[in-house]
Amino acid sequence: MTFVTFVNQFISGATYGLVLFMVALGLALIFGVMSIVNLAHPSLYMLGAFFGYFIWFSLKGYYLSFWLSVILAGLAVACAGIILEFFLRPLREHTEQILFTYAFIYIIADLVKMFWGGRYYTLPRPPGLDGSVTVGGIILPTYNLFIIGVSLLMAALLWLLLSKTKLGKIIRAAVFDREMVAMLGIRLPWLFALVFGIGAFVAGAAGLLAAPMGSIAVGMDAEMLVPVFVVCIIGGMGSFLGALIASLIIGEVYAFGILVLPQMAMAFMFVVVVVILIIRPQGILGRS
Amino acid sequence: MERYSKGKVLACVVGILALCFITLPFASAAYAGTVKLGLITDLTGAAFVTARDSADGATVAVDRINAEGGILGNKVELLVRDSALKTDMGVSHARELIFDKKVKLIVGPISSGVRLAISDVCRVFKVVLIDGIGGSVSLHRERGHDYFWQLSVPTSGESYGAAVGCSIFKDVKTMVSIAPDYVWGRQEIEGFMAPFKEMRPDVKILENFWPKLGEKDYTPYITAILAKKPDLMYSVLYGGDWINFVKQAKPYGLFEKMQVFCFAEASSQIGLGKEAPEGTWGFGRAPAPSIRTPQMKSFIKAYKEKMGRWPSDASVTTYDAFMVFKYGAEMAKSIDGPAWVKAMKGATVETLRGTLTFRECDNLSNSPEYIGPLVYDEKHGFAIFKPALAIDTGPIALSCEEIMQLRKKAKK
Amino acid sequence: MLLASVIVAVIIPHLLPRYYIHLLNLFLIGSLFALSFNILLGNTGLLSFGHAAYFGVGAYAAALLMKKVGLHYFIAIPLSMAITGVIAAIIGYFCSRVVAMSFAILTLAFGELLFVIASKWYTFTGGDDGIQSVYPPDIIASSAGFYYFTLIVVTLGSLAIWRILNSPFGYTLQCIRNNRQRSESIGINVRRYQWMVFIVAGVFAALAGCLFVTLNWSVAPPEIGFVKGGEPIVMTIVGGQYIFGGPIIGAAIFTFFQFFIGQITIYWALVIGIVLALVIRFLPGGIGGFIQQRMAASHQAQQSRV
Amino acid sequence: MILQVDGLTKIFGALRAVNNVSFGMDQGDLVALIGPNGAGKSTLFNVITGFLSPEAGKVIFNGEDITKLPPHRITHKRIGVAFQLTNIFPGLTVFQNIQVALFASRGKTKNMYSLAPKMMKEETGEILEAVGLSEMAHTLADSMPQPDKKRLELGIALAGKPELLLLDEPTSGQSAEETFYTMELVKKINEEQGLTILFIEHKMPVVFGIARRIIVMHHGSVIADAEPESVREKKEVQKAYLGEKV
Repeated sequence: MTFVTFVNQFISGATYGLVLFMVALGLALIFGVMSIVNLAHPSLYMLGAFFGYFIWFSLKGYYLSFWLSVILAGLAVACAGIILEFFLRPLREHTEQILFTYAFIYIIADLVKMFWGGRYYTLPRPPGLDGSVTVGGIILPTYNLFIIGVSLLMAALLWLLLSKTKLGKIIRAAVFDREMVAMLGIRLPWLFALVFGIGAFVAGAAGLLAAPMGSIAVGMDAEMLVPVFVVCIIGGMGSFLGALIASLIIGEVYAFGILVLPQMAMAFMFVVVVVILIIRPQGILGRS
Repeated sequence: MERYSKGKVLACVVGILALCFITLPFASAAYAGTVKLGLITDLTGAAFVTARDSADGATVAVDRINAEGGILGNKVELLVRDSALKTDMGVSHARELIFDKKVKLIVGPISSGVRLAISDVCRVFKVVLIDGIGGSVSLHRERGHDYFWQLSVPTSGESYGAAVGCSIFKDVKTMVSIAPDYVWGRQEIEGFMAPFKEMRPDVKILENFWPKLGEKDYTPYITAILAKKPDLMYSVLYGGDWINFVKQAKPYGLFEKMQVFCFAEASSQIGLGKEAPEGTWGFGRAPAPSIRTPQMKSFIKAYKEKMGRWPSDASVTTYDAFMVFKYGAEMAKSIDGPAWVKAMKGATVETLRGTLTFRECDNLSNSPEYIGPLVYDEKHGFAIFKPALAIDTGPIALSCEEIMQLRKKAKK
Repeated sequence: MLLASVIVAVIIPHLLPRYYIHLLNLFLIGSLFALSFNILLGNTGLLSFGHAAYFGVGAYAAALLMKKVGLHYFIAIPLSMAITGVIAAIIGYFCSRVVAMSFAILTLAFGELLFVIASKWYTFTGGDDGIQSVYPPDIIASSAGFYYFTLIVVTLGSLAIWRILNSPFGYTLQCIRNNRQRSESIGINVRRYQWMVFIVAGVFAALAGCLFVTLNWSVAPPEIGFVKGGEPIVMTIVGGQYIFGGPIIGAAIFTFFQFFIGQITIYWALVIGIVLALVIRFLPGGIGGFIQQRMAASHQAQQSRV
Repeated sequence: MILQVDGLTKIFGALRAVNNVSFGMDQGDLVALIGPNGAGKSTLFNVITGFLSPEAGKVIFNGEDITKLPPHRITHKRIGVAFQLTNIFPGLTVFQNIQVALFASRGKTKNMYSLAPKMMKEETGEILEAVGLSEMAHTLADSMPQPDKKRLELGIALAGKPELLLLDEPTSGQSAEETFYTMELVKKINEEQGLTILFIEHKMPVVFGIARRIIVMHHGSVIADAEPESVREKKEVQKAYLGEKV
């Protein structure tokens, strides 16, 4: 394996991993605060891609249409997430919540199929990011680098939101003692809806951000499902940093696995999962 | 656990059986005056896009048949079923259509695995099965039988066509291939190599790449291909896979650095739209916009009126399948499997892709494979063949003896 | 009651058209599959997304033993159950170390692993094309014959499961679901039992798989995958995980939806999704649980009147 | 010497929850473990029963070292425990709660074929009798009032035919007469079956009523270990409870 392929592979692995990370981020947030495992999160990612495409399509021509549609898609998906949370609210038991979101995998998948499923959609990389940069003879697609940057930025923003703002303090308080927060006169339902919305927003935005590197079609959710939850689990449920580390591990294992034995790249990933969970059942940074 | 008392268990059992009785009224016996034809296709899962084109093609075909007075004077009813890429659903729906709806024809699903499973059912219960879209060669070879009819171009023929296409580029000295790593993809490359080596012994095949079906990340392949510096890349990636490859290869300028010859089925071309790389050549099974027959023109017109979009290869071949059945029924003066098969053995039929002949021994049609340069077309909004040359795939087919030997081997 | 159900079960193939017998078989196999799944979910409190793996492995093992080794179906069944048991033991050894969501994902990961193997090992498993022409032996080849065979096997299988759940072992599983810590402190090695139950569930899933392969005449990788793994989950939840008959009811409803709604619309999955959501939301005990409550209520009503 | 704890230490971060604790118990002892909240009593229990593993020290039971054994192994050495926060199997009936405890202690839990409901009825009955829950045998454990749950807890602990019984506040949340009843029960078990009992308790009348020996813990260490009378006298004890002034 030459140095060039190594670098290329590393970058593409990081890109793939960090797209997973963006989706896992929302999951981690939701789980951390509400201890709800939202199996339908990859479906929200798919929704983001489709919403985003059609928004982008309708604003065709504007220079910033892509960026605008990323934001709008995120917001649209955030609304979808809040609706999901509303349905989810009356459920107390964890298994129930998991399976309820599981039902929404079916529902969202078929609704997408019903309305837009008929074909593959593609949208070009936004102007300025469609080329590539050459560093020491190595060609690096600009957009991949951008994805790496933007996902880390998102993580940073979420972290700032949680650690530096009043809202963040409240949210973190809610993690430990809901009654206490309720005592302070904060409406927990609103707080939870907001948290779920933020989580969904990230997933939705990720959906459109990842779209220019491939196609938008039914089945996006299914192929996302396993890797994303693998990331969450081995990162340690609810841990941002853990999710980041895990997503990079998975991304790179997959990318280099392809070099070694393409058809078994997925298998490698599962081996890693098994190993990590045997050593640390609660995940890399999970609290046992 | 008091709740696990035998009485309650039995109560449940009886309840279930009762439920099964309640379902009885749903059994709609086939009533006279209409011929029921079935389409089983993978309308749930990754193949949905192709499956829907196929289903729409069937709808247009049945409308046309009814407009022309049905089959042997009987109105035709189309029953569409979803096999969801799962053999159990495919087989169960096949049995439903055969036993319950008394269909006379089943047009097969996208997935070769499901189609093979259904093929067994059709053989045993003597119902005609025509493929809606090409698939694994084992379908008409070792697992073939009188009731399976290979209408669209089989993998062997398709790869032969591709080989002819690749041999056109005179100044090419080295090439690589890339194909999805599953039965069909493997067969495409196998079928390609033998004839191509014959036509162009001078071309050195540097490597074959095998990404998995539905791969998201093609960067390793792209960089590896660039590292090999071939003059030609032969790709059988399709659907979302080809779109992903193109999108990821563009920044690396892959399409400027080598001649590309790709599997240009409509769904990925439509998906790519303007994004389609320039200067590539492709091969296809039934590129509707580029086949200039009057029948095709009227089909496209009808299809666009009904569906509001362009037909894809699957739409065309599925349409053909139903038309072939009508033709056969009229020849046999009957819609029953055995009679139909007897009449159609070795028959020559008119299709959207011109006249085709089914071979006596294995019901294999000599469908052409289309090749040509891909050019973006404003009117269509995606790249089409300009022009499309039809390659006769008859010569490449295995001889009847070979086929029979294969089938014998499979029996053992 | 018993007599009535037996009579109904016996005469049904002579009343129903052939396709409905096929559906009935699917339902019976589905209910055995779901029951085996519920050993994990309803009784031990373990949610497995990869349970189809053992169903699929069972089906593949039976098919290969019949096609490649040329064994008789009736011999292939116990053998494939044994093989699956071994595989479940290996996988279970790892899965028994984790609980809750980690368990769910780990089972899913192993399931996908087996899926990849099945669809890549062309020379052995036939790759994505799978294995076809796996017919039942002549004795049970007829439509009614196969139905009776399935009925008997499924009934015996269900009774075996019922027996296990009502044995000390079954009680132990209940303990683990109820309260892991207390189970430890009364001297139960929770991890060992999680392993054991994993194997037991796998073996029964394999039995269902063996029946499936001869009903379907073929098996392909999707029978191992995530989608198939969803079926017992839906069946169990809709039917009710806390009563023994729940999964059976669920299997009936699921089969009904999959094939009758499937005749009306291609969006059958949407319908199933909505039903699942509604049941979880409004009938936490599942439909079976709901029926049971009603029965209990009416029972009490009678008591009070007397 | 049936139980011997020596130099036991458990540290949570900066806090020495259990600090170099040593004491012994003889066959048939009835010992109370008291001390203000956060003295480390429950932690000590959890270390002995194997739910927490100590940083230092040994637990020797019947002459063998059981330190760091997993809980289920320790239970099989015949140490029964009843937790402070009721820790039962809510989804099972009272009868089944006792039954499974019996199965577990008799190593019957691997039995997959015989019908559990018919098994060990008498033994279960006896234990229910002993803890006075016979009439609620078939109610769901979860639906019982708190005091009854405590009794069930005790019953589960007894089902293991323990030689040493560890009770963490057996009377918490019980009314005066219930408390009296429970302590009578504890005393009876101790006297009739000669069962060695170590119990944590806050209700002083109870403690001084029945305990033959009292161990006082404070800030993780043992500050007194003697007969009730002499414990009363000790200055440290009074400090521990009443603060510095006195």
